[in-house]
Amino acid sequence: MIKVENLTKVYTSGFFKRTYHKAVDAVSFEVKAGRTLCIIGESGCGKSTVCLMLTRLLDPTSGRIILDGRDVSSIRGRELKEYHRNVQIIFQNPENALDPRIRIKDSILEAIRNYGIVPRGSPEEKALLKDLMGMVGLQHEHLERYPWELSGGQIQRAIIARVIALKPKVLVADEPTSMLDVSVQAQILTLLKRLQKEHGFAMLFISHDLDVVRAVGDEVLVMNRGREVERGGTESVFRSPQAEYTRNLLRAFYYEKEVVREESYVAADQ
Amino acid sequence: MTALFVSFTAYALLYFSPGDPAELLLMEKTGGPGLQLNVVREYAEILGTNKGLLPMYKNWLVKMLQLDLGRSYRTGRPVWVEFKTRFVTSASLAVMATALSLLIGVSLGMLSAKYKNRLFDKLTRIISAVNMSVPSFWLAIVSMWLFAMKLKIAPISGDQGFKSLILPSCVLGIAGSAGLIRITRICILENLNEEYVVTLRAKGLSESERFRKHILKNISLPIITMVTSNVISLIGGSIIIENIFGLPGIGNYLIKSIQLKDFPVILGFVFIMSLTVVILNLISELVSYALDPRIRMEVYEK
Amino acid sequence: MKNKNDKKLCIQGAILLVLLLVVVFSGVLFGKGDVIHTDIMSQKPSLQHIFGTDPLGRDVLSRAFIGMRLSLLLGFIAQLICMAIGVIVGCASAYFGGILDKLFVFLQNVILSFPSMVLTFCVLMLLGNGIFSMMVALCLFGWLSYARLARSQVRAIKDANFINGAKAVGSSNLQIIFRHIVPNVIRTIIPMFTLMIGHSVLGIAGLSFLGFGVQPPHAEIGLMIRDGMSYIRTFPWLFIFPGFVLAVYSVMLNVVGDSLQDRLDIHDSANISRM
Amino acid sequence: MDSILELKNVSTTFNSRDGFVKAVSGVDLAIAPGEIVGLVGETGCGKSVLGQTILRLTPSSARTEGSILFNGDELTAMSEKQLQNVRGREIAYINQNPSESLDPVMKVGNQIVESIRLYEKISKNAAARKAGEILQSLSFEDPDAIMSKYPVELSGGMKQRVMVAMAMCGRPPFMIADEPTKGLDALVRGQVIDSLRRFIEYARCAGLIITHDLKFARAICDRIAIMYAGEIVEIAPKEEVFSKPLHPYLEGLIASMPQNGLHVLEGSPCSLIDLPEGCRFHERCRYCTDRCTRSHPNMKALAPDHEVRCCRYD
Repeated sequence: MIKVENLTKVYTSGFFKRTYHKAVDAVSFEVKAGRTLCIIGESGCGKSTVCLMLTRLLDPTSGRIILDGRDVSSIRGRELKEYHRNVQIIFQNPENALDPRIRIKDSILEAIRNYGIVPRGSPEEKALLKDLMGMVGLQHEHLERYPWELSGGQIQRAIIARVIALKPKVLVADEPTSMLDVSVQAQILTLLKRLQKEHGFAMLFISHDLDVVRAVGDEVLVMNRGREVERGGTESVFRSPQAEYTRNLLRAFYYEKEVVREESYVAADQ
Repeated sequence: MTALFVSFTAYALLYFSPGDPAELLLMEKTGGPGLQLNVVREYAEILGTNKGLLPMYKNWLVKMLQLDLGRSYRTGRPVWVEFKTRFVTSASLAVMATALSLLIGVSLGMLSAKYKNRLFDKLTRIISAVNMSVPSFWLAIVSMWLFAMKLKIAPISGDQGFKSLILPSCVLGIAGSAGLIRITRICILENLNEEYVVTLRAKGLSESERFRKHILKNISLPIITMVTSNVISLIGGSIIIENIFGLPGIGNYLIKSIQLKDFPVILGFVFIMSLTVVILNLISELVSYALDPRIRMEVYEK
Repeated sequence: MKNKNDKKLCIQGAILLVLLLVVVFSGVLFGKGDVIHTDIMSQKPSLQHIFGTDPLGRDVLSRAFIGMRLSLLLGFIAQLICMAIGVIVGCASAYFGGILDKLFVFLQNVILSFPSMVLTFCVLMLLGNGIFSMMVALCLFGWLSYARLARSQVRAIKDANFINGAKAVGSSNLQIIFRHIVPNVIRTIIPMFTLMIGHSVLGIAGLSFLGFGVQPPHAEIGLMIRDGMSYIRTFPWLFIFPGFVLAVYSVMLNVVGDSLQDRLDIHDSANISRM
Repeated sequence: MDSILELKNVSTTFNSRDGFVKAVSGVDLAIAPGEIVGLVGETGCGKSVLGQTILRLTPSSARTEGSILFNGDELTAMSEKQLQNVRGREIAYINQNPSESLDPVMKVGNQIVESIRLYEKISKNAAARKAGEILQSLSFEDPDAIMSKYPVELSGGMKQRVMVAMAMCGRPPFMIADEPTKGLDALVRGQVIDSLRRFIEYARCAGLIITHDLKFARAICDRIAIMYAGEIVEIAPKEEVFSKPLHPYLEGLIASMPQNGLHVLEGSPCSLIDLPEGCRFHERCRYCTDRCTRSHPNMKALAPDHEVRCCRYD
């Protein structure tokens, strides 16, 4: 369904002395409808950049993105708008994921109206909103609230509602539960899996929580410093990791051994 | 670069403004209208004001690069000399006013933050709100009337050296302190809510140690920025005050020159002033660069 | 806590409103005061003429309010223009970035490195004295503060996820600017607008005081103070009271602007309560 | 007297914009010397407030009741000045959110040196040397380089480890760490845990570790206390928490962990402003009976070291 070939993003910085920073370096993968690919890696390994490029919120430096056999890595305007409908994203931080000045209802309607899914202000629109709310487990009254009146989990639900309204073919979830508590995380992840079964979208799931990855992913892509380290079926990667880096990551995550490895001094930006 | 642009803009503005400097100057010299056209022309020839904008500007620029700001049309003395003689008055006014505003602003701001929401704090906030809204020229006249006329403890006119600077610098200093009180208070209160203060408390530092060793340094940055912008607004902003108190400062002289289109003086003064502004900004940026590692990081990342 | 602040803001707003109404209707209320009466020249403040009369026998109180009306009107218009220009330039500069932003930063540096008073005088020289040129001079600087605020605000929210989210659900740049960015920015701009009106009223008075702005025979506070200065030894009320009126208005505008700012701040931080 | 820290019926309340928050209510907890207790709960359950309450680091609007005995001394009765001598020297506190918990305009080294010189009267140079040693022991590769950096120049994990180093300076017999692994990813979290372990080893201290991560608590603690809506609902040795969870909330929490199959625990925690009558968990509890909605259960010891607050075990 969606395929990525040699996706690369290079940031240039510095005015006099140009420095190049390869945030993502020739990453390739493919996700089929109804399947989930998880990308794991430390913060700053480029996984969020992949998300932004895949949703075309950031232009790739080179490489191709192919949706249903069509290269979409440089489309513009109307085509891009159509692409956005097909490829949706859920962000990590629920706190600023919705415009704080706009009611939940209007945030969801923004998406629906942009694509004219149902006539504006029609009874169908109301019914659709009601359906969506039911689908993600929110009350009807939540529609009239502002984002800051909801908890993190509820905001993520509202965002999922907005995303599902567009019936996307691909859903990119950039650490959707890393800011949430365990019990809320379970609620959201179960919801996502259920919706995936119902709608059959392909999902690209980013996380640094390996347990989560194990629970939701069909396939895993391990990234380090912008490069692909290892790729394979979830169970096989977890059972018998091939790359040294993956082994380290697994050990550290399950507190098996003291991990002593110096990070770079400067906090890598996400 | 910026200074160059500024001087050119000023030059162009002046050039296109109505009124011919030669005519205006002659009018002032002879004391009335009714000049003959050829006299004006001749005078313009002497001054060099009959050429186009660009040649005139080029002339001025070439001289300026040789550090020659030219001579005043009006008095015939070098602009630099005119500037120097008035500089001391204006500079000491600015320095005294800034020192005073810093003293009042920071100390009241600190006390106000310390006694947050108590009577002292409320009073200070009211005073600073009023202070910020009162026109400084009005304050100047009222204080002149009160202290010079009624109480007779200050000289009226501005030719008595240091003594005549006291009242104007007090007025400017008080006017400048309003913003400082506010920013000091807000910054302290904001910093007290920061997480790092919790760490300092958890370490076992006492309140005064926390304040002396940490908070003071954290609030100094916005205060320095504010003081810089205060000083910048004093350059030229003290014109009205100099005018009211009749001080022989730069501003007063500049107004006179603008009215008479004394090109070299205006240009020279504006040039020096904007140079000062640029330098002050630079200093302030360097200081914040030195004080705040966060700004350093930003610069590196750019 | 929130209610208490709201109440305070309401009271302050009400006072300001009354003051503004007085000014709006000052023509009706005080029109008869701005007339020359040769029989009551330079009278001390009394019950009939609370602020006294000037050497032409005009009532100082009436003239002060009429002058205030002019100042406020001019200040309001000037700031409206500034705000429109500033918000558009600031938003565009920050949202699109690139050369546009660099150009803006350069322009800002140029304007800021002029001593503002001096540039104002230059403009006034170019256009001649009078109300129009004064407005131009005020706008020349005024828009910059709005633009800077708008720019910093937009830069702060531009990278917020909800902007990316809006893009992801197919909103165009224009839609994003008008639906998400402007409403978010305007909330910080409005308090500034109130504060800046107060600021420009002072500026107008200052310029008129120097003889560059409003010209006689218009009644204007700065002018009145200037005229009053000639009688500093004899009739102090001529400059004390007009300045007082000006200060009252300016204080109220500042106070309301401040409270507005505080209130909006509270709203911003009222998100998920931290434990 | 065999516990180093003993909380008896501790309650903390404060005023917020929305009303009166009962952040901590009636907490009893005793920690033995050398014992590490984990305090686990979800966002907004009052666990951080409890940590701050012990050292009176709560915001000034907070009111605390009950008794906090440290080595037999009553902390709640101490003056601010006396408490200053306890903070850092006797009880170290590692604040949550390391990226904002260090003075942004002071070099990291100077902040550590400042701590050392608070607890020991030694020269600046000696303190700097000691700071270097401490950093070295936390396996920082180049302590001198780290010490000359400002907090912004360090990554989140490094800042957290610097916080640990600072807390180590006083070699305190007790430490409180508030969410030391929040927001860190796997490799970095491993390093922080490693640092904490060395700290505990070095100071031979007891500790209270506040976290939302059961797995992390299991890795480092001896006992785990589960907190829900301001009170402790279950406390047990760490293995028993996983093998024999008693309280329905803990049961649900464990079942909802991804490795246990993401079984959903419906609902969200009740607000601390208006607490429900009866058991605070009854609205989400699948064993809820009539009695649960009426009477508030007390802690009951089902084994000497396993206590639970649920009426199913009466």
